Amino acid sequence: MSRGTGSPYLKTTYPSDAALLGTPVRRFWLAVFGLAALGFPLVGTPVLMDLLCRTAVAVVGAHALNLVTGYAGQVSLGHAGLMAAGAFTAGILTEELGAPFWLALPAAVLVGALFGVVVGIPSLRLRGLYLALSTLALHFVILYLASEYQSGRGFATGLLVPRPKVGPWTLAGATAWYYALGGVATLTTLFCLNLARTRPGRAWMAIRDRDVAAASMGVNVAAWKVLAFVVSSALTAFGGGLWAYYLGFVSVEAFSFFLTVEYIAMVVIGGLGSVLGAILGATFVTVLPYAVDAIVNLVPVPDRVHTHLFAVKFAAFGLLMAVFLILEPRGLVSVWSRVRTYFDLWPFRYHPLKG
Amino acid sequence: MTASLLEVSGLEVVYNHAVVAVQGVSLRVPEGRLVVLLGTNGAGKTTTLRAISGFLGSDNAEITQGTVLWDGQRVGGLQPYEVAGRGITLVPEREKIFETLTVEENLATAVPARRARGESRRESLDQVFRHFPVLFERRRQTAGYLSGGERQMLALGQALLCRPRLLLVDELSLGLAPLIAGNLLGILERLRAELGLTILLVEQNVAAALKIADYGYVMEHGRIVYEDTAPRLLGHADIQEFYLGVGREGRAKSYRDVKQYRRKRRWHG
Amino acid sequence: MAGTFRVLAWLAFMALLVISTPALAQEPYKVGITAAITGPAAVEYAARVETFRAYMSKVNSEGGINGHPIQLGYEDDRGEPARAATNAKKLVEQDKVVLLVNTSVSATYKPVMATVTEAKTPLLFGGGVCPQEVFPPANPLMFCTTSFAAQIDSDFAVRFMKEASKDKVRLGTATMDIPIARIGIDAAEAVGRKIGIEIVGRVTMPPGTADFTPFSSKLKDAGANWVFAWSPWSFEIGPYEALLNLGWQGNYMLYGHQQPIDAAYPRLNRENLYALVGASILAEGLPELKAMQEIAAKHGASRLDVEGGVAAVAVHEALKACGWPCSREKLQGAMSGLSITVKGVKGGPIQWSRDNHFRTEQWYKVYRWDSARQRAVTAKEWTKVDVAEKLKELREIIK
Amino acid sequence: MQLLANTLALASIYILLAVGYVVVYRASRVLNLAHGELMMLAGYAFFGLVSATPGHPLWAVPAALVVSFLAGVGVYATLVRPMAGHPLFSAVLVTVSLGILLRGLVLLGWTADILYPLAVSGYKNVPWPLPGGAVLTTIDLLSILMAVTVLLALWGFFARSRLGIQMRAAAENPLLAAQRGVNIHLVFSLSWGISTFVAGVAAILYASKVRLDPEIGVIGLRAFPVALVGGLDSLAGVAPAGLAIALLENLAIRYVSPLLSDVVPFLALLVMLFVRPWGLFGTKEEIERV
Repeated sequence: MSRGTGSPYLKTTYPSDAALLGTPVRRFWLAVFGLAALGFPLVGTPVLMDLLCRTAVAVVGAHALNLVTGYAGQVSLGHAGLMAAGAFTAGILTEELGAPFWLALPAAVLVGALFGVVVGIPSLRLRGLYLALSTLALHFVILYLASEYQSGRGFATGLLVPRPKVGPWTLAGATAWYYALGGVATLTTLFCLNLARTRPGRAWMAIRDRDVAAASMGVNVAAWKVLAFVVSSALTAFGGGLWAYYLGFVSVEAFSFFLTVEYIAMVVIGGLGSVLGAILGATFVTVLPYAVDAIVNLVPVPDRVHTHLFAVKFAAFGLLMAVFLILEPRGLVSVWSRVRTYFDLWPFRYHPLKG
Repeated sequence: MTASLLEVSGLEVVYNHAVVAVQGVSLRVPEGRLVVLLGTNGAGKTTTLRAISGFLGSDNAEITQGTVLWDGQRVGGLQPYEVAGRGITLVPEREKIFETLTVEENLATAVPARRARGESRRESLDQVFRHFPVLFERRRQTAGYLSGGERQMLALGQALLCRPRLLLVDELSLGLAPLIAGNLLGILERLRAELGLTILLVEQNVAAALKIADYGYVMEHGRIVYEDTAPRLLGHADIQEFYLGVGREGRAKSYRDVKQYRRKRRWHG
Repeated sequence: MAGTFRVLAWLAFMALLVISTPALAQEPYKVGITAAITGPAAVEYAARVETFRAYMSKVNSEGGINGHPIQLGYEDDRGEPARAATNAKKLVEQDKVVLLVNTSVSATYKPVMATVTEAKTPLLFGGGVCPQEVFPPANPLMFCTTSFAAQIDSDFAVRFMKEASKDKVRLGTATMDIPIARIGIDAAEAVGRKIGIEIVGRVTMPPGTADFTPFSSKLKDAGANWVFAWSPWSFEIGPYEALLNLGWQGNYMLYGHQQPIDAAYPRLNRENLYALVGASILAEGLPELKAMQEIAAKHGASRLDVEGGVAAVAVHEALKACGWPCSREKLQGAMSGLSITVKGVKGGPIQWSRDNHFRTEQWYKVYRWDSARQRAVTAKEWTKVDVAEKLKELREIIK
Repeated sequence: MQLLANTLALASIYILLAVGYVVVYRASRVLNLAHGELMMLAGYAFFGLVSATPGHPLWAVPAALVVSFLAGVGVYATLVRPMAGHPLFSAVLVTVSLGILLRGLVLLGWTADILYPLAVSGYKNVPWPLPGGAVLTTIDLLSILMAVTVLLALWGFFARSRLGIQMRAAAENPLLAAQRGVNIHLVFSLSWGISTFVAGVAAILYASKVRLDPEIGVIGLRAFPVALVGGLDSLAGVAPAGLAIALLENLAIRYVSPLLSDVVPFLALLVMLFVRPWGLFGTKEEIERV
């Protein structure tokens, strides 16, 4: 699942490799985690609930990026652009046609898939950095279109997106959003796990590791590459749509290139090519700035230097990211795998030499 | 045997904190000798060479046990360029030259070992061109366009400019026509005689290597399983069977036989 | 292990310190502020927030309002809409502020509005551009104190040029490519055409612009003898300096952001730079501004930004009018009929009415630099514009 | 004529910045996304030194360049070297984090206010009329001169000097270079130092001509397409790419739409990607390796 982390967990049968939940122990802990998540609104403050909701949206986006970059090995810098495409599709349909969310969200997914085809095609010719830059160009094109729409239609500061409604029932309030977004994030995770452990996942990893070898083994490289972009972009646009509905507005400024960097940070910090990594990374990157804020706020300072604390927070965030990446360049999943390795091999440090 | 210039004892190398590549490897290379390290693919020969030359860090590998003594001092854990500065130079198996640089520039990259810093660069260069005249002819060419044999010569030339006391050569004849490989081994022997070099050679071409070597070690599965002087190794029945493909009755064994045999038999030095 | 314990002990000590800080003697007025304190827009906003905070400190040091201190909750939004949304949620839903202040870029307005609308909390735009929602017919929850009002500013500026110029005005315009600035420049051109000014060229500069020279040389070659700029500060002064470097001799008019224009006048020492303002600048040396500067300095603000001070005065007055206890509804009611005088800083009072939360009348002044006397002088004295009437007129002109 | 003069002035700044990307990329295969912020840092160093030594503004120039050089060496030693052998993405993200850190530090030290080092130094940026009716300022002329000097000096260094050749060797195959006795850490820190040194030159010129604030790092991102169009591993490509993009920008501003100038570098890049994906002068194999 993770590469280069030296996990001794080599699986010996296909069923065990394809199993979603390996052992009873894992099932037990997952159940505990699930119950804790379900009960969280009883104790969560509004800020924590909001943070978790945003994490759930980020998990969807991080999964999407991880599919194309982590599994298929195709670097995409157009992530913020694709999120914007989804968010604006939802926003415009709601604003112009009064479309309900159960029409607007699928439409966003469709638009995302179309853009996926558009970026997928250059990926047949370009690689690595240069492919990444062509996806970056897509980002600029989408944002240009969105800003033309925004200023052309007189929404100088963005569009308000109303709360989703089904019949008489409106999705409002922190708890409702928490369950809704948590459910969506869980379903997305299952979807990605299934993709990763079945044929598409294998094909993408083969292409990532060596596309020539993959082709010679009968993998249709072109089709699978484009498919990776289509699935990822559709999911990204879906994430963008969720973002728009949750935050209640859409505007060009919300989808700057820095958002792309944040998502890349999520999948890298989590651990490229790992579903668990995407979740951990999304949580880490979403929560870290607020954690830094909370810690810096603990330092008692006189009122007069209070505003300077924000520069400290800003710098501390950069410093923490850098330190983390230097200490754990292979991401949180690698930490996780090392811990498991340690307990698996205990009291030895590594497997004894065979033979 | 005289005092060893290089003495490796009880070496253990682990990749990724989990996979052991070599274990308990001990070997000695006395001054002025040519020692050959034999073994099949994956036996741990290259890992041993890389451990000596300080290359392991970049492969996420580390020496977990044992020592590498060079002229009585520990070198294990030094940076590669520091090892080179002490007079140990490696000619690696692949990527042995800078392909985008010209031949001349390739030679310019070599930094002489510390004890030789005062010597004239001109003279060393002339020496290299004398041994490898083809390099002089092609000095303005981009190295990427050289043939396999010329690449090997350029790599050896670069290594010589580092003014080593110990030359580690990994697979000198890999991918070369037998005639060219033979020539190169010949040149290597002449260099040793002329410059008084000490050489540790990893080689698949067992027969040719043992002809010029003084002493040999056999590695398998990350351990040294056998060692002896070169002539005795050449006459050893197992060596003949496994590496020279000659059966006990003087006929070549089929691959299948050898495979069966290997599974049953354990080596004992 | 010892290290870990030391860290833990230290943290525990810090926590104790925080907890044991003497509880405020009185229950406070809770005010929240989300602002661009860091990030790209901080150039504009950081000084504004600092001045605001310094004024609040001064109020607290003098015993607060009606015997209750003001408790200010800051959040930094870095000019990013998503962060502003989270900040607003925190301040409104968790900290339960009675008033939310937004001192940030216009991109953060929509998410903040979404939150206050749900929670029925009054929102004051104190430092940014006043949005449509505060002009008549105003959204009952939203108020604005700043002097910038894109269309009305532009209208006043071009009328001033026509009045001040003996020759025919050939106007070039420069704007940063953000929606609000485009709206301002559109208005300037429409009004200019209407009153008989020739519009010779317009440059829209992308936010990432590195070099202003190509833009300025286009304006110069178009033959402009007046140039008008309405943008964030860097994009007003940048084209001007580039024009100077090209040897251009015309007149330049910009919106005078108070703090930077104060620094720019003596540095550039040029006669042809006109600044349209809604609040006085320090260089004029008015005692009221000096007093404001002293307050800021005394309470730890390294620099003064008048808009921040004005917003602070407005919050002070609003809370005073609200009395104690002050609920969100009560405050909103109190603000809707408030009149705030900021003597010496503005030409007239800030007056909010039931359907106009920007101000019923807008006052302008124009400065230029006198290089002989080395000080800013008045090119046009405080002039009143009736907002509701002007908006109606502009709607006619622009369509 | 003015169009050409503007092109030269803009191109010279682009070139000075793009050189930094290329030198660092060649040495450590890292896209230094903090290049703009390192340039900004040099600008603040210059401002700080000018303010600290009133009356001797010229001393601040070499001093700021030394600080800038050391900053590059420091970044390599503390942030980039530990990332060797790890996923490239992580290293790139480290530079992003560094950019954030630097902006935070500058905010702490100098606030977000706009600063004008030239005004503090007491010098003036004077316009000079050129033949043909064009005008360039002292700083513009200096920028052009510096761009040419830097390119020639670097070309000479990499083609002729042994250290330069060793740097190229280390860039191609660091392990082999190390085996040949090249102190690769020295060589790589030198590359970073050279990169930030040249960025320092750009910073001093830019801050003197336009302004200094914590956001001027964004022009680093504008020079990025220049490096790519020229070929990320090719110094020779920087000059034509810088000139071409600056010319396209100027043409777009004058004859098409000023707004387009923002997109022009990326359009040029896109065209380049489809025609010659490895850049004007880049090595073809480069693409495989990233």
